[in-house]
Amino acid sequence: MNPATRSSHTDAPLGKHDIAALVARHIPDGAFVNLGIGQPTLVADHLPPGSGVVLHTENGMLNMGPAATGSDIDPDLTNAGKVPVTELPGAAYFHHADSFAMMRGGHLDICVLGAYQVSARGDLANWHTGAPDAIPAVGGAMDLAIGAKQVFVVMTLFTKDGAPKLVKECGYPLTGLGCVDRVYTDLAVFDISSQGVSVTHTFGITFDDLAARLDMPLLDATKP
Amino acid sequence: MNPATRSSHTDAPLGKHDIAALVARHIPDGAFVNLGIGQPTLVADHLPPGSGVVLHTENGMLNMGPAATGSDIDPDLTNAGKVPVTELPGAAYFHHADSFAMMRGGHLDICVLGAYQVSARGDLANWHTGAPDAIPAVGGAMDLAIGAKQVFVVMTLFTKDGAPKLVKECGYPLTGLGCVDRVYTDLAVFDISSQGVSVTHTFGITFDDLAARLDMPLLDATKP
Amino acid sequence: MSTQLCADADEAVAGVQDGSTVLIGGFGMAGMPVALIDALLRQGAGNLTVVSNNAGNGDTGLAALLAAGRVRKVICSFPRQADSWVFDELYRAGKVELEVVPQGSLAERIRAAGAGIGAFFCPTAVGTLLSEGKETRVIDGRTYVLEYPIKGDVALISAQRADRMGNLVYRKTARNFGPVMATAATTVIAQVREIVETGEIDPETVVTPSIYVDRVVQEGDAV
Amino acid sequence: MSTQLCADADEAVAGVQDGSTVLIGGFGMAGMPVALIDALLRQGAGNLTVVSNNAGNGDTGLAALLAAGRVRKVICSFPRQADSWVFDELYRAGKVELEVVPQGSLAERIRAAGAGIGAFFCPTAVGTLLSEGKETRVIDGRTYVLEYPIKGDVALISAQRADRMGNLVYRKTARNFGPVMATAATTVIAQVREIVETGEIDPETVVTPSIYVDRVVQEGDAV
Repeated sequence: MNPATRSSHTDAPLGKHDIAALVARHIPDGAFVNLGIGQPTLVADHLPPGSGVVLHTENGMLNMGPAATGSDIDPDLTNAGKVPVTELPGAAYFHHADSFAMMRGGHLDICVLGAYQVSARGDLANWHTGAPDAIPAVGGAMDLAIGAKQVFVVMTLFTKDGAPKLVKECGYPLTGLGCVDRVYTDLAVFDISSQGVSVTHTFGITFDDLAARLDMPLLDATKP
Repeated sequence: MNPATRSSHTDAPLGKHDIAALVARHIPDGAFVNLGIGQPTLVADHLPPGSGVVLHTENGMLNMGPAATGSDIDPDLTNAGKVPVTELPGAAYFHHADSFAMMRGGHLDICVLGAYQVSARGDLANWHTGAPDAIPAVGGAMDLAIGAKQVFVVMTLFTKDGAPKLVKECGYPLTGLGCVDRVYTDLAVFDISSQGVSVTHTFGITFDDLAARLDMPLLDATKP
Repeated sequence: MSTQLCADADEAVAGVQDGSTVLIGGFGMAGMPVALIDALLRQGAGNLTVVSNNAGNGDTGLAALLAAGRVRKVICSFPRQADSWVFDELYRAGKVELEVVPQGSLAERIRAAGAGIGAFFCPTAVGTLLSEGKETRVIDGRTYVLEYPIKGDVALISAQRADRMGNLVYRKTARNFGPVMATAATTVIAQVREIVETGEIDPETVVTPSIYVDRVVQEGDAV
Repeated sequence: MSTQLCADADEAVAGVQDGSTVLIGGFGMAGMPVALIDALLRQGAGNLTVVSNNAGNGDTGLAALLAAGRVRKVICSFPRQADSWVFDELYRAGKVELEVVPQGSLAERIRAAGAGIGAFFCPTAVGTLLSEGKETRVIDGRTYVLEYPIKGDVALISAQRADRMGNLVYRKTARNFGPVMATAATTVIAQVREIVETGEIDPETVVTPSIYVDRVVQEGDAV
């Protein structure tokens, strides 16, 4: 990431498409990337043509193309969210054990996931609300969390009730320990490393206001 | 095996081609079989046309055909002994991890191996003479020994010096423990099971003479 | 032993015993062996443990098997979906057991069963609810959970094409769990869209070799 | 990251460090990446640990690398062959270390490295010299040996065809160790007989997806 990108900030919070566009700008050309179900899927719409970014879908494909429409819809060709998709030149199909071996073995450069909560140590909670009557369903979330070389989370920074989702300790059941490298939110972007949590971008909020609303030490990396 | 086959015996010891022919007769139609390097390879020559027996070679192929000759020789197509072979209709190629997963997972019906020694408990010694200056080389022998549903050994019953190769305890380094189900030799065929060692066929020797030359209890199963 | 070509799906699922563990391929509807599941429903085996990625969609296939009370336990990665109402209701009523396994661990545990691996140390789910009570070990600085094989008595899978020997090829992401499940069950039953003569599938492109396939049935465009 | 198409084998092996672990594909001569091994000899890296099924044949390829004193240790299943005189002599002179691994355990340990598995319980070699000192465990009544991954810094493999993205297909039994080694090294270098345009390899038939391949070089009919 170049310094100009690192220090960028805006006067207003980002919408989810803006977040997706920012994540897309931070994905290096030629990277192998898995986009989780939901908001992360939007990132695909913002990858520039010619970036050479190759999308992996854990149900057994590399070089997945955009969502299929009309007569391109093929029930044999879906993404991990079971949405019909398309195939790009240079695609490859493989079975589930090979697909997750690829993931678990650390071959994906980046995985982008949604989250309920991320902790200051990079713990991720995104699979279970902890509600006593919830039916647990994990899918590939835990494999993705620990498999990719870098895990980016996209989420709003606060719940509708105003509670922060970047927290000292996750209250929700964990998906993975210490696995998140970067958190993209409507109000700021955070890097999580052994040095702690750094704010690299702010959107419509000052670093000090952000620090006041989050219950953890923050490093200010918004200045170049 | 039908009772007639079980009780068969001849008045003279078998040659190695006779042994191979007998093993071939005992392989059920449609079986998936791996033939080890050396003498076991001869079994292929005696499988009747239309038996549907499918040969596996651990370097990544099912439905291997006979040895290649002349213009059929292809350096990309060899058996585990690195001998050029051919491909039959219905063949399949796969990589080494898949090939040995197939073997280790118990999917092969029968594996036929040579041996230095077999013990009364079915221990196999066929990879190492134990000579202090020998360079150890195991290849796929240990995987084959423990992988197939049934392991048949083909060997002469005695060394050139007259020492039995079917023994109470193997003196040579082991390839696998309790893995041999049946031993085909020039003088007799033995079944090894939890009940002990049964002689099912004799060739040019009586059961009593055989029992006198082997240092282990033998069950006489030569009579129908 | 040689692959049996079956006249219909009922013949293909004959003999499945009560209490069997049944591996069922598919990811959502892609690769789902619908005709075989329907035949298993007619066949009548009960008290089944079903291993599949999901726990049924809508009212057909696995959902119908569940609704008929044939399933004692589901081992899967993602039971809860928009259209998983049959499973949801049974689960909340305590009428079906559930073991949730991360999707990659599910695939690898099935592979382990097929590959003769006794157990393996897996980094997935460390420190989560899904590894509670499981043995852990630190290897080379990383923590792993010990996972055991999942073996089936029966596997029901769907493929694109078989030759008469039983070699299989799949189509696009409908491949998913089929190839690993085919290695991991005592009796492997495949429904295919097309059966061709032996020799018509390029040996370089076979995904599931015939050694793994016990029974094949052609079932129109079954997916 | 994107696969690099190299002008020649020397460019393909550039930067291999002294002390590297090098996985080398091939089973005998089938699938042996001869041009890459020759280039590695010219490149000069030494003190190597070589992981391969055999320990060199005749006087070329791996045997030449051994003869030049570049190899500290060989991990293989079958060093001793009729034409392995170079290795034999070095080994008897105590000039090269040897770790003999059963062929299937070798393949599975390499796969484990590529698949993120920390270790696995394997039934092969139980009760033999090759499991001496290794941890064992009885699981479900069978004894297993704990085996650890073998990871490479570099893999040198040979394939039939690459597209410009780096997807690979192999030919017949020359496939052997290539696909697993491609998953298990930091830098994967493939020599291929042919490079085609992206899109010219049927996605159903890709054996090694481009994600695993760092560098590709076309090397005539190299095998």
